[in-house]
Amino acid sequence: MRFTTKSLILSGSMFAAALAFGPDAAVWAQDATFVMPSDDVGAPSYDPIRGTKLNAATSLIYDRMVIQDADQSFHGQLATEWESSDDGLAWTFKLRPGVTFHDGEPFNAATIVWWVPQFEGTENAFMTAAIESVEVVDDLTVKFVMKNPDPNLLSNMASIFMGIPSPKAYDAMGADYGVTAAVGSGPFTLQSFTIGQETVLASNEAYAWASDLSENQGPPHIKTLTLREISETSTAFLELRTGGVDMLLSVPTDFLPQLEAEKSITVGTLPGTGIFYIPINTTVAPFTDIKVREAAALAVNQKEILDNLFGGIGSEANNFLISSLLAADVDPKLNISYNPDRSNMLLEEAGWTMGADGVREKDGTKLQVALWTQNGTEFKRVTEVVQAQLKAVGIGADITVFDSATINDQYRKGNEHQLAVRSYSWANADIIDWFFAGSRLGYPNVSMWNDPKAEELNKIAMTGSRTWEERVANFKAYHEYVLGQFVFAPIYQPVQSYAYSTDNITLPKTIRGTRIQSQTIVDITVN
Amino acid sequence: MALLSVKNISVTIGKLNLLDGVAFDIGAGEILGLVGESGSGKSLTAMCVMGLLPRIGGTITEGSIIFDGREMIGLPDAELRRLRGKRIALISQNPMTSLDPIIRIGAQIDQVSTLHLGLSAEAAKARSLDLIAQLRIPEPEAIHGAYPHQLSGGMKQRIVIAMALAADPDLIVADEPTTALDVTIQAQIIQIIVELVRDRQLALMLITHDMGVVAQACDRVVVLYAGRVAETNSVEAIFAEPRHPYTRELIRCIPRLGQAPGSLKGIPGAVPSVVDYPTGCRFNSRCGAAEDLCRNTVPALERKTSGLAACHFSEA
Amino acid sequence: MAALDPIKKAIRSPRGAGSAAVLVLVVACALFAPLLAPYAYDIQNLPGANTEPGWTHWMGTDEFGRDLFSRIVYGARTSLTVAISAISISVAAGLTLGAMAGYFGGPFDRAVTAVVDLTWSFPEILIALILIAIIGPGLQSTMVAISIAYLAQFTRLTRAQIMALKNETYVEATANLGAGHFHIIFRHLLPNALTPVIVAGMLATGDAIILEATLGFFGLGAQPPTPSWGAMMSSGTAQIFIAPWIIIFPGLAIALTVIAINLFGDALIEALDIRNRLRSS
Amino acid sequence: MDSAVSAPEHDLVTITGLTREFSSGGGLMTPRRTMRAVNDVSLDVPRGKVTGVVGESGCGKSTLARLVLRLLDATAGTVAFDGIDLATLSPGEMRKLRRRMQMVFQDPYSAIDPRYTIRRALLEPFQVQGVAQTAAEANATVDELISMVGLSPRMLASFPHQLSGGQKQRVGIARALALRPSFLVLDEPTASLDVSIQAQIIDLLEALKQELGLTYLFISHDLSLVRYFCDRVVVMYLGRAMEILPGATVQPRHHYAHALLDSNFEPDPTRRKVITMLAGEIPSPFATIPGCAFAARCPAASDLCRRERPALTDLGGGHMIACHHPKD
Amino acid sequence: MISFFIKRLLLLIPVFLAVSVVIFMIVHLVPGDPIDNLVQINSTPEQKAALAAKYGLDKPLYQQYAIWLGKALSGDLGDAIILRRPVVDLIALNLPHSLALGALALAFSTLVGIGAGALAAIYKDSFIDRTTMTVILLGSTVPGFWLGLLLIMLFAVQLGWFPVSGARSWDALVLPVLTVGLGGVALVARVTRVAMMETARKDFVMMLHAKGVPPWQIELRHVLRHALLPVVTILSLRIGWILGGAVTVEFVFARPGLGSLLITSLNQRDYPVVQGSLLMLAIAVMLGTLLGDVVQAAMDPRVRERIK
Repeated sequence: MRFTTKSLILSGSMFAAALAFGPDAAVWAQDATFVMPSDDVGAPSYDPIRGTKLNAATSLIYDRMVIQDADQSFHGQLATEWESSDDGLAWTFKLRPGVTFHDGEPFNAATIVWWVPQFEGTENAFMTAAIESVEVVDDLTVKFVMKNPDPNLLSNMASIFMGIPSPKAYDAMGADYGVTAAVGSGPFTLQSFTIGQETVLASNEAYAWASDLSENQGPPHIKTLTLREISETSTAFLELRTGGVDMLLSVPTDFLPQLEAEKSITVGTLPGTGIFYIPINTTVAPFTDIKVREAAALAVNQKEILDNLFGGIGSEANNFLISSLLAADVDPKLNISYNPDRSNMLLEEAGWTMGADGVREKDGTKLQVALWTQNGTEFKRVTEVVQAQLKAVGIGADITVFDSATINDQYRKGNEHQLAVRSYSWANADIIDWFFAGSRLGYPNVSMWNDPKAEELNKIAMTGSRTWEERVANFKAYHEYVLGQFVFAPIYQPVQSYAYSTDNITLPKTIRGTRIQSQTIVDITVN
Repeated sequence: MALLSVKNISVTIGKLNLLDGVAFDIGAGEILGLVGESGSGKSLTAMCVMGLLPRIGGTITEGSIIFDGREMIGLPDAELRRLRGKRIALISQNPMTSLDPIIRIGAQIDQVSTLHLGLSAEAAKARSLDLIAQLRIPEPEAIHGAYPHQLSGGMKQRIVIAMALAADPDLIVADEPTTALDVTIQAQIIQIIVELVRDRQLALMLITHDMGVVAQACDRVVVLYAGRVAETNSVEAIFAEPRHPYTRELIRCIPRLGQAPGSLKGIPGAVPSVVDYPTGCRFNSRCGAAEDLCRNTVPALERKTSGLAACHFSEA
Repeated sequence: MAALDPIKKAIRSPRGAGSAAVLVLVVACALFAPLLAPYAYDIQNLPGANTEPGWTHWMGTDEFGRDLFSRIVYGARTSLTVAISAISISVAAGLTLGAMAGYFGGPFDRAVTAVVDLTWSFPEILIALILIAIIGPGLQSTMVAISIAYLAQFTRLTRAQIMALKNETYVEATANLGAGHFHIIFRHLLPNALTPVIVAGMLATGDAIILEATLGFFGLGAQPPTPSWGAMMSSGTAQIFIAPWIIIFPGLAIALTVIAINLFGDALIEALDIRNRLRSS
Repeated sequence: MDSAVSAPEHDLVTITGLTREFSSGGGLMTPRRTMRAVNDVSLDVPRGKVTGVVGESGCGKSTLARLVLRLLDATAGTVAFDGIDLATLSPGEMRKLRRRMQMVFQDPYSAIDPRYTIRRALLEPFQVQGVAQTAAEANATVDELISMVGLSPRMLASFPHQLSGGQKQRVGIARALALRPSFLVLDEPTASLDVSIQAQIIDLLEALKQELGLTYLFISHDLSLVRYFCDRVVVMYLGRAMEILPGATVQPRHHYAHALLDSNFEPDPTRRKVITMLAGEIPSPFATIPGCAFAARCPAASDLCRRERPALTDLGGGHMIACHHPKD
Repeated sequence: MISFFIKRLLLLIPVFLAVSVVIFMIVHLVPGDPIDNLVQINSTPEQKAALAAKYGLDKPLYQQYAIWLGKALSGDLGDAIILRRPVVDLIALNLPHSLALGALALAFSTLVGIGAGALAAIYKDSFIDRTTMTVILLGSTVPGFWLGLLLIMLFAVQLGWFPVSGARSWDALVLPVLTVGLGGVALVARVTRVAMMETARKDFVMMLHAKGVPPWQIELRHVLRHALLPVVTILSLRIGWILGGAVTVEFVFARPGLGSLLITSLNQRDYPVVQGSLLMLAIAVMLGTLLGDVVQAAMDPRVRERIK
């Protein structure tokens, strides 16, 4: 298999090295405080199985079978090697020996046998939906028997929701699990969790099974790590600036220029995992007309937004997927780019003529549409610029700002929204299914897109692929079709930014992984 | 020599000239009635004598007040404080509001003797209990521990009197001490005040609008009208042969037993307002005998056959 | 006009004159915004975003390159409209409710008093936030929410006024002439209770401006690109270091306006000599 | 004037067993307490005469005044005006009847709405009663009214605060007379005025009575004033009539009436007196007293007085007294 | 006295019931079904109904109310739907922060407000009076979040004296207390000033002067004591204001508290939490007025008389 990795020997040698430097590491032992991404604020629990919202500390408490690097390659964490049968109907994982949970319970094949069925009936069931059953090959080898081929299995296994809890603790605690305590096998143990406020973690001194994405193969250098939740980004920024915290795991792009001006603060970026886009409600006039949809999509000046709102950091989004995904590599003709002339032409063709006030009209109806957005500086900014850009082609837009919890309620009504500015964060092509499948009308299918052809392409992409290559091709086809229907307008693909105080902590030279997670944090040293 | 000598004082508050050349003496042990209708300046005169005029924003623009041989005007605050309560005490108009409602009665009386006589707490209490008893209030001990709202108006006024007596003053200023009380209580309080003052040979400046009270209680009378003294004389002379037409009219306004129906006539017009006092004699607009002289020239307060009067025609 | 006398008197004091001048200025901004603002409030100029205050843009530009001064001038319109309409509704409702409760007394009065006292003890911001959650975001619902949040205050005040006034001799005298409740309430009680309630309403307008700004800070209230001082500050927090003027100027506009309202209100209270009546609730 | 021609021996107002209770408290916090502000008072007000009611604060005289005008409803007893039982009237009928019975209030300072000009205040009675007037009629009416009480029509444009107390009281009287009533209740009309003004007002009231043939119920705490002004005097104490004197010169025989008399110092230094100190003060109106209400303070009180309430009995010639041991 | 407070507590029962009905109803007025937020996107109506049954949302309103109130009285406010833990725990987590901030802000407003108000009243209409009152007015005429940010800029960023945000140490309370407190200072100072000026006009104060009592003694022992009575009333009525009104400040300083719990859960339509925290605030308000009465009674014999 292409992604099979052998890392046992390497990690063993690193373990020895860590032992050798052990006493020194103890001297360096320090505390650190990080701020979680503001999107993570209010995550109610550390229950990866039932939770629908997990925060950045989850990857520190739980190990996963595999983790993914920035180049999308997979690396073993609790699994050391894996392979899939040619027909895609069986996956075999070799498990890392010597791993124990924080409560001392051993990690082995029995754990996996217990773990996979736990997802049934939860919101996260889709993650393991393709797995028919788990068979024990030996104490450290399991075989997943698949219902259907799922080339996406590894990607799912690398998801944050695939952190494996201690079965004993999980069963014992019932509904309290993840709220009052969380037991995993990760580099940190949960000391306290105050929802919406902070999570205090302590170094798991027994930790010796870091992935090969980490240099440090022993316990983390940081002995006590506090992860704070701060919803107001400017407050978080000020905390970093004044040394109240050591690192912001995520920084809104618009803060980057301010942070870069600070001497003792270093800002780093990782490839983005999502895009900003405008879902277009295809069931409400005037967007029932594809020409109007296209015109609206072409009115969005991605470059202007990129350059002026995000200081050129990140990239324009011209389709629905992040550019590191192969399915994003669509026929260039289908990519949606700013084209005001065509936009105006399409609107003329659709019968909307320019009115005196700069808003088009047709049969006495103004081309005045609702543009929804949610609280949060980035959203409001992008929305305001989009409003102005739509106005430039004669589409008047009335903004309504909702709080993020209410807005989903509003989408569910299905017929009140027209345009909205949204973003997602997901490094897999199946996000197209999530947002455009006919089974999820209202929310998350905000575009209310329900088209037989799309459904067919969706089915093929979701369940009809046996290999990764097939899956890429199927999703690309699905993606291209959706693009051509102008059910959304792409805007911007952000990068992930983090910032830290160089006075206080030192990060490894290269940051591995798709985001700042355990593989990087175990390498961070406190100055 | 007079204990208190008020010499031609004029008082302004803001731009208003409220008193104009008020003058009178009070001898030791003498009861002086200061009588007049509302707006005549009675209470203001009391404030001057107490040295409290600045508290209501007033200024004495001329004249002098000599108490026991010392000029009070211009005395430093601390000096004035040693006079107030100790040598000159006040019995105020409204007993209902003259006591601090959240402090026990006893403590309020004790305060005077500890402050001015330097008594210990026990000695002050003993003294207060004694005073309460002298005012014929039953159960002094219980009253000493009571709060003002637990007492009736008449009782409260007796406490105010006790407070006034607490530091053995030489002069008591009683500013309409009974106006706020019921008719039967009014008479009793006047009787008590007069008795105590006479017993102790204290000087009393009794401010009232009630000519009955004046006749009952006072030795000498000062009649004020619109911020000026109209007349001063012994009480007998005031009632027997008033020298000022205002005094005469004022007495005539009181209904008497057996007076013929329809015979009660008021003084025409109203007391002029301080903002438009007439020139000349301030009573001229209401006086039946007024002539041009009265309207143009202020009559001086002059010695008449007996007493002093400010009327161009009073000797007639 | 006799009704204008207290205002004239209030203006004669130095505080009154200064604050009145500021208020006239703010109201002028609101009324003549299109004439006073050098730029349109919604014209973006992204390359010129976050420009420092200078000759072309007296107060600089915001994160969209819009002229901050123009937006503050137009913002006066939003803030004053919301605050004044909300408080007017509130005063009108408070007068009615308070007059009924105070005049007729009885169980109706007890019920009104209980509800009013309880809501009065809750912060206006919480009441407004809950109400907006119920009726949804937007400028109108913000107005309604603010007006309900302040209703308790005016009901209490009116009730206290009416309770005091109904014991006045002239009320009894009018009743003795054969006047009905309607005549007494509308010809005597309400006209006499009006002044303190209106002055309190004026003072509350200042608080309502702050409340509107706070709701704007939470992203409620005026929707973009309509400028509102609170929303401007809310988006300005993100620029606090690179473009502090975006948050400072609207904040100053609020502070100045509210202080002016308070000082003028104080001067008016002194001129009308109604401090005791305002405190009677 | 219609009332002037009526037979003088006929009583204009007849009060029978009039009682009014007020209660306070009665919530969860305080026990409900009831006081009888007016307790079983019977009284006739003869036409064309001045009937005086005298007593100290809390004796119920002001409540009595309001009961007579049905500004308050009686708990028990009746008030008959010109033979009509007021309690039986509908609000509309009562409103009509108010044209014939008016009141002059104690406090002239608050008796006129401060926002009303004198003119407007004088026209309000007509407005309330729905009497339509042309502008010319209205002008004539107010001119006549204001002149009737001895004020200049120039004052019509003034606001109450621009007038002196005496002037305000004159306006109050003019307002009460606007509807041409035959009966006026005067509730301490001079209590807040200076003596020189008091005498003016009494003089005016006397003149108006003659001129318009009015009947007065005059309420006061000043026994000497009442004895001067009134044809009959009722002495009240704690809600009850203690003594009714048929004429001004009749010597009172009730100990309380004597105490009142005693409390009045004559304006004559040669007639100074030593008053008899009454024990205690007026009891709380909430107290329930089994016997004579004045027993606790009365120098002549016996056990009988404390036990049994004396009934109001006629000593002859209409001189009624409620006392077991009348003074000689 | 004790029986009075028992009576007062009894008197609060109907108020409490009325309030609980209002609170219960508010939640049902808010649009948006919590079950919608809870269920999977493609769950069946049966699944929805099961969830509704789990949270008791399928019963008639009055039954829901009775069940809710019954449980609430036994200290069970139910489980948070979104936050998945007992509401009581959430309140227990947030209340101490609210109480700490509230109590300190209250103390700050009271002490500074009374001090400033007294100063202004004693030197009334002077330069001192006008300056003090204007400075204090400034504190109450700026939005709390703005003031908070400015304080952070000055004291946390420029001077580095206090942490920017959080609730992890005592010094993190300083700036929030200042922000919340400054708003209250103006209120207390105004009430104190006016009450002192009014008291100073009372006859008994003139009488004290007439007794020769030194002015400072009059101001502090008599006038100020009287002026505190309305201050106590105002403060006791504003307990809920102080506990819940800090929501903006909690937001800016990223602090936990009852106000932010309420707003967050309101936005998430987490009804049990909304009901629980509102009920808690209402109880605090009622206890506040009760406490105010106790203090009033302790300070004023007339109040003690009235309640006997």
